[in-house]
Amino acid sequence: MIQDKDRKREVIVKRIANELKDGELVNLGIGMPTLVANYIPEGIDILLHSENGFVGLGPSPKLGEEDKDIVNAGSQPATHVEGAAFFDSAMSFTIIRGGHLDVTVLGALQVDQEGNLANWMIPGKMVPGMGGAMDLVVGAKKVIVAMEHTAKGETKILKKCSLPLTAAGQVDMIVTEMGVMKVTPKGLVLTELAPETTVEEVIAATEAELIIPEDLIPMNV
Amino acid sequence: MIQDKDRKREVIVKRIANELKDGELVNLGIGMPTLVANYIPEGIDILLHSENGFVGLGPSPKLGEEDKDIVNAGSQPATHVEGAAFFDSAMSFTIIRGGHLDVTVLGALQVDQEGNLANWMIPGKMVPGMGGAMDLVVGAKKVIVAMEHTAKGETKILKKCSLPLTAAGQVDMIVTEMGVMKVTPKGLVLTELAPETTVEEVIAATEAELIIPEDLIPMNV
Amino acid sequence: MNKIKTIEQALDYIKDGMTIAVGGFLAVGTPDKLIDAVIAKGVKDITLICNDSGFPDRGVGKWVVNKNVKRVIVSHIGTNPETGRQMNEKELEVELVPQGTLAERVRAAGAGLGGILTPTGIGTVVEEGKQKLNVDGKEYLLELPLKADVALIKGSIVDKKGNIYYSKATRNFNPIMATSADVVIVEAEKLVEVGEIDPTDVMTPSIFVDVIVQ
Amino acid sequence: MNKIKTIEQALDYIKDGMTIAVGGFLAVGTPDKLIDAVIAKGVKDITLICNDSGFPDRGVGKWVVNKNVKRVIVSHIGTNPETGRQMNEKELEVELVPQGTLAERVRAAGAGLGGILTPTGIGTVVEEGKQKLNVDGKEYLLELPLKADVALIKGSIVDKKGNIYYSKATRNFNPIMATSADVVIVEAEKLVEVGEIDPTDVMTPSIFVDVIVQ
Repeated sequence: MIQDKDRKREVIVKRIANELKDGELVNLGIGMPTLVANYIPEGIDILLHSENGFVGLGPSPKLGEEDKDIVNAGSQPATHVEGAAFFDSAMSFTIIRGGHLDVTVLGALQVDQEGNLANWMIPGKMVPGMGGAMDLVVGAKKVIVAMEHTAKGETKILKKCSLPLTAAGQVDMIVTEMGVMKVTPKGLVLTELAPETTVEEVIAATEAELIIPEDLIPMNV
Repeated sequence: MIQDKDRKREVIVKRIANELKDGELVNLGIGMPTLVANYIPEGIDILLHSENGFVGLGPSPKLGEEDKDIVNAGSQPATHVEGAAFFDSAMSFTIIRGGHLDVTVLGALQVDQEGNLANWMIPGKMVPGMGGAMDLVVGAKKVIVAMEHTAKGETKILKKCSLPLTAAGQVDMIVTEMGVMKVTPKGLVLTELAPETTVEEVIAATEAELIIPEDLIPMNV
Repeated sequence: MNKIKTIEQALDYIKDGMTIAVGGFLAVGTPDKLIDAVIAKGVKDITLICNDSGFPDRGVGKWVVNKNVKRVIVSHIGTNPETGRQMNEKELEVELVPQGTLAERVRAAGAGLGGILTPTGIGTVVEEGKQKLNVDGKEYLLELPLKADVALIKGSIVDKKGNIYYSKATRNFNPIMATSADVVIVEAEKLVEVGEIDPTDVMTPSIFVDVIVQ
Repeated sequence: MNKIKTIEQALDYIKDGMTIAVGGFLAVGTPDKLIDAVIAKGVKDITLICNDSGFPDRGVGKWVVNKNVKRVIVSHIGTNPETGRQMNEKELEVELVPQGTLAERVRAAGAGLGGILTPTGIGTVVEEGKQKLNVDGKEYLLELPLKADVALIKGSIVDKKGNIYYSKATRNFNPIMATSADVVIVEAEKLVEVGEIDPTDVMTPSIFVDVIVQ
């Protein structure tokens, strides 16, 4: 079981980067998902979508080279790659909701074995709002959850989410520092096992019923 | 009663031109309505909307000065005025349907005293299609019908349209060579009388019940 | 990912019986070379989504004359007498859609909407067979998305990644059609290097475009 | 028709209790001078339609801090802790709307649509109190138009007739908000003569704009 915080993150985002295919349009949520951009394999040319209104999000600008009119969806200074395109919010969500976005990667508070996702509020506590998350999860062709397997020792992968949902039954894949899980019609399948991790550890850290297939393979990182 | 074809047209389009106010956005239908543009009073600055995707339609280009990328909604070579804006068809009808168009002027096969309009098909005969007419009539703040009062001796202003409707109850004003009629909650009111025309002639040429007010005035041409 | 193909290669995407959305408004902003190529290939039974059925010798009207279409979904057929003739002879199905409704139905397909409510068509034959909804005391028709298998688009300036700029009145239905189809083929009037179109001026982002022809 | 006014004159259009749509995304593309002027005037009980509630010291977030708003209709409040605090203390009503749904609801108001059907929010609290429709076997929420009394817009380049060009990522909700209000006030970063913006590059046609300030 990986213990180091940075190593956990690295395993998660590296695995997700390896999932992306040449030519895909990808939206990376705020926080850990953003880091996926740093691990895209060579030869794989993806385009990043930014909810606030463009495709072709580039790396952060150097200090002093910021353009006040280019920011990412988190309002941080950003750049665009060559061949980018800016547009309004209606077009931004036409792309998302209309099925033109290949992959969305986002964090979660909870996920469950039916592919339900909760990531936008904790009643009575934190209510940041859903932003574009509900549209992203409903609209993207592939929904990948990037998160640590547990929070404060509690599992985040449940039989049934208890927090208000972001969307019902839309998650395709969960990537944690313990492995890769896929939501299938039969249930949640552990398809890949993280380095330094045992199946028993994953099962112990998961409330959801995990299907362990015979062809379980090491995590592709 | 005006008999001359050209004089009829002139009276109709001149009267409609006098109806337009400074700063208004106006859509002129194909045919006679187009001629309204030639009679806009001095000092009145209107903007013309073209369904195919712009505001700021200008006069026809001189021979040899056509721009293949600028046509009007009838696919004829056109020009644009300074301060024009091109856009796509969704925006074109956002303007129309969303109540941003001040006036639409169009021809009719039939109009009735309830403000119903029929101008897009004659079953079994001519079916050009409605094009943008249904949206224009539903969306414009003021709907003005420009037409000759009769066709082949038959009235075009009826108690009830018999042809398939373009829209129900949307017409505000009918301008013919015999006068100006307004659709009101009480019925169809003859508000202005054309030159060389008597009230009796208008009534005789109209099937609809015409309300003749005491303050009937000469047509503003 | 090289999207630049020959017209012959592009035609591989176009099969008999497909629903094809075509940009342009009365043959302005229409991809003429693709129109001609479809005729040359002899594609049959197309369901055409377009603003209009063009003219007998211009735009998508040629498909009507050449019997490539079995059904047209358009707002206007008045400029192509052959469409009316075939309709009356029952050789061609014609679905007439108000132009603004057509734009919204195509856009809805592209935007993942299940439909839109429009006041246009209330009290007319357009409402036949459609669900009516009352919102805030006003009646609306529920109009459903119009999705296509392939969209044929004309771009004034296209970069090699597929970003499109439409000049003046050639834009019309092109950017909407480009969102609504599984495969989008753009005919470039002018093909330029990536980066030559200012990202702010792009009207159809490259991500919608699958094939570029010249 | 001279649309160019002083900010003071523009404020005459803004009254207590109005619904105001404001462009911008996390304070980028937001008309800052107009935001500040509304605070200086002390306008009260605003219902705000915006992508988000900004930051405490940037964008529409200042209205929250200064108690100009009684209700916000936004997709996100996470960057302005004061919004959350006032919501929890019941000092402020907050309606959270998914961002894509917000864009479509505002657009629907501008486009004269009675509503749109979206799959977003199905199976979540967003569906509470809303009509669900089944189209082709798939469930959708009927989402209704969001109309405003006034829209406050930021334009990168504005001509004296009111045509607007938005630079890069400042566009976001601005052009949609500009269609949705009875009165539209644009704050021009750069004001130019009519004709200086290429008609093909105009993003909000002048016909939507009532007042231009600098």
